[in-house]
Amino acid sequence: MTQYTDISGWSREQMAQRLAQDIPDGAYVNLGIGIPELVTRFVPEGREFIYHTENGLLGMGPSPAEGDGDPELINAGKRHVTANDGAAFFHHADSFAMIRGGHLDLSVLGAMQVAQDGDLANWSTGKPNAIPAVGGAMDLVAGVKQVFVITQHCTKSGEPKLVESCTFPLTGQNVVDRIYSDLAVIDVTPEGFRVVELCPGVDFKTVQELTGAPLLPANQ
Amino acid sequence: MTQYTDISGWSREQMAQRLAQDIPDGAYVNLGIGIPELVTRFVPEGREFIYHTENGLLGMGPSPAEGDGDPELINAGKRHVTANDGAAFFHHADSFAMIRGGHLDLSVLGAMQVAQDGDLANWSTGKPNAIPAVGGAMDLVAGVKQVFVITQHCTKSGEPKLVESCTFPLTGQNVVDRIYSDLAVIDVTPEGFRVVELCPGVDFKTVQELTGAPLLPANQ
Amino acid sequence: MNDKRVLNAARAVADITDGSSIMVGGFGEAGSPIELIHALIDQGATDLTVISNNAGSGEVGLAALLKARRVSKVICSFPKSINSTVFPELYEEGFTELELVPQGTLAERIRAGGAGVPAFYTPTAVGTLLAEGKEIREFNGRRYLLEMGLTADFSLIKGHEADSHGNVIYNKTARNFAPIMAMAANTTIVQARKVVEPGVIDPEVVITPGIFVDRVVEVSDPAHESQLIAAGVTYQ
Amino acid sequence: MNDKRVLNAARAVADITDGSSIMVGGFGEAGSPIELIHALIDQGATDLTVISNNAGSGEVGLAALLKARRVSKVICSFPKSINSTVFPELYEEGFTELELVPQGTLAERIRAGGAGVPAFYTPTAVGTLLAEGKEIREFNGRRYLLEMGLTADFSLIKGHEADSHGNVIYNKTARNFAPIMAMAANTTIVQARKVVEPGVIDPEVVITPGIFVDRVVEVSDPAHESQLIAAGVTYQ
Repeated sequence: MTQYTDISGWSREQMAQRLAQDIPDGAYVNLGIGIPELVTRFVPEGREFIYHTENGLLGMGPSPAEGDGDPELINAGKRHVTANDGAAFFHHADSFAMIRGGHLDLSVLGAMQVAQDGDLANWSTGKPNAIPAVGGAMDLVAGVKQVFVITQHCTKSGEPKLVESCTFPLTGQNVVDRIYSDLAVIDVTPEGFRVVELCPGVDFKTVQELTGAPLLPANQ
Repeated sequence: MTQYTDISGWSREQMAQRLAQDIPDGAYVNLGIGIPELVTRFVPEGREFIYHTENGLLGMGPSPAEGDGDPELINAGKRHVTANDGAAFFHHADSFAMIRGGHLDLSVLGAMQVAQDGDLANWSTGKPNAIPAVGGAMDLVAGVKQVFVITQHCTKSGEPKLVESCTFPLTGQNVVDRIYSDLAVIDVTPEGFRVVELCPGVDFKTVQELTGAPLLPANQ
Repeated sequence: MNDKRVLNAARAVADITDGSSIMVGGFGEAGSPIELIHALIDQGATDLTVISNNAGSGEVGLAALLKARRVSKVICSFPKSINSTVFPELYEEGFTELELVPQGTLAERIRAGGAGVPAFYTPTAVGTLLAEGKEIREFNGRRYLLEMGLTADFSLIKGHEADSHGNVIYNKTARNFAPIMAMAANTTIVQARKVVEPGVIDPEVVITPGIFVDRVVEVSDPAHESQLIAAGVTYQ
Repeated sequence: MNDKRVLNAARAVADITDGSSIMVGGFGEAGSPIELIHALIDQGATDLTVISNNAGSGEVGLAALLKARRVSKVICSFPKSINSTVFPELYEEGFTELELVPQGTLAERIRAGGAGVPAFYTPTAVGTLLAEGKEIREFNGRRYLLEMGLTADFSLIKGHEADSHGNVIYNKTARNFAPIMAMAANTTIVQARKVVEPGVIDPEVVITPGIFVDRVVEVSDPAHESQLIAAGVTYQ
């Protein structure tokens, strides 16, 4: 059986670039912490995405130059950011009204596990001694129109992250629409996982072997 | 029996003036349309009341000079007003958050009927052909810390407005704290109506005759 | 690009279909988007449900839309006004249905609709006629009514200044229902005295963030109901 | 007269008693009212319930209050941060209890508490561990959780500028939870860089109207957690 570590799939940047292709012009987007943040580097020409950060800013701009940061202008990951022309500040209840009320077009999140019915686990290992922390993830998956997951296809130890059903505590049920991994782009459909696109040089059989649930091919 | 029309009680201005004595300095006050609006003329020296109008202004000031009105700066009665220094504009959900959330100290309202248990009727005659209109009255009586009613003691035809139980549709149950009529100041207590003060020249017996429920004397 | 500007009021309301639910900003004349309403009259959509605090005055703006027999239902808190004869006639005739909602409950239902809250409890109207048929529930010894979030197909609102991203600021008490209606509609259409480039409005003072707005149209010198009525105007 | 100015942070927090519930503004360090928290540490109140999005960093501000063993319960969405060791230790020890609430639910519960809404339904957390023990109800074919409004005895918040009537404006993303916490507490205490006379702040740009604020104290050069931590400060 193929070892995950032997495969040369998309880089994190390539995954983010591939995902960015699927975001329409003018979309209101919330990006989770980590790989999702890379999306801002790959906005296709002629398009403009408006970034929402749940701590109260719409129209978030890039990081400021080193040393220019304002500790009162940060994103949800608590990093210094800037505000673009046309930005707006608002309080937390208004910010989550945008999320819960279905006003955001897209939430891009990392994952620990995604199940074939779209269940997502990305907030807790469920270990008894872990200090639980959930932030806004449950609100995002419950409220935003589309949820894209961007993640390595397997864990560092080679365990599939795409599974029949999640063993970690859920962030939300039936919430993921599409997964961008280093090996493939995969839709969550009523029939289960369906491959949309394979990373060049990676074949369907390999991806299936590294996935914990049945995959449907793209052209079926 | 005493005829209501024969009695010379407090004028509307005197009723408003008497009521104003009972409002503490710094109180946040919402004044209903009509007699309640007269309260602004009688703020006792050394006190400042902050007026809330439910259409989105805290710190409402007096009417502008004739011809200086701004059609976009009005009160709940849709009359031109001004904004004092220290005022704030806000939207309707925030305005009623102030009301429902118990942030206002006092609501002063007119009445069609007040029952001895504090039920208030002031929005509808209940006649089948009447076009119902409620505005913010039900929110005010449900949310504001204290509700004062200012009203003529009887209707124009001499019917008592203070009654055992209301026959008109209710605005709220057990909501009125105190009544300022042209004849007396009357508290709504767990034991029923209790006279706090009589208009000079008006005796208890007369007020009792013109009231549709038992009155308790002040010093009992 | 994120440019929500529309050429004129007619284009802004062109896709409103028969049977639509429409939130209309304003408290009395303050904040009433008269030019958008008149464009809607010209456009012809009918069998509308209108959600608005009042039901219009004279025969301009909202009252003119009613007078044109385009509104089958009104959801509002106060359908009576000085100079309001149109709604009473249609109501008595049985043409236009009325759902009367206390003003604060109306505001909170709209805000809830916009915030993805399907229902909430409120102390307002407990024990009154307006509680009939509604669930009552006790929390901490007090009784509350269950009220439902309210959304609409369209919102028509009047801003003071807007930018092309849809950020809006308002003028004084003309703000009233507009910010929450902007949140609660599938398509929110704003008329503003001035439409500016992004960056002109300070992000600290934006009242309605652009995410809640779909179309912005400049109406540089908007009419006021009272002035039209005083001038004897009727719109038809 | 309506003057809410207080001389200093110590006087502003003087009447906070043991066992109080306290909402503390801020998202990470942005908006954290460090000087009010330090005054509360000096003041000595203990057995506190703290409602705040995070549980502090380093050993300053909120983390220092925890470190001083004054907090028996934290209600928050994200108690872990870089540089956060104090809360984890107290949690593992069993000294400080944690009620974990999704961030949007926390915000909406606080806003509901301030708006007189005792309970509301939300889609967030349905089907998760955080739904355990909560009522589930279906509206229009979707399942929602019943969540309760949240209020507190005190709110400590950081504004940018305030006037003596209690009107407050904020700085950028330091706004976060402050406006809703100001609504939800019995007594709201604001520290602001500048306290001005009524009329200086334009009524159109006020974010927190004075009715929600009880005390205002000027802290002209407030500290930031990250700067204190970088400087090796621990407050005790």
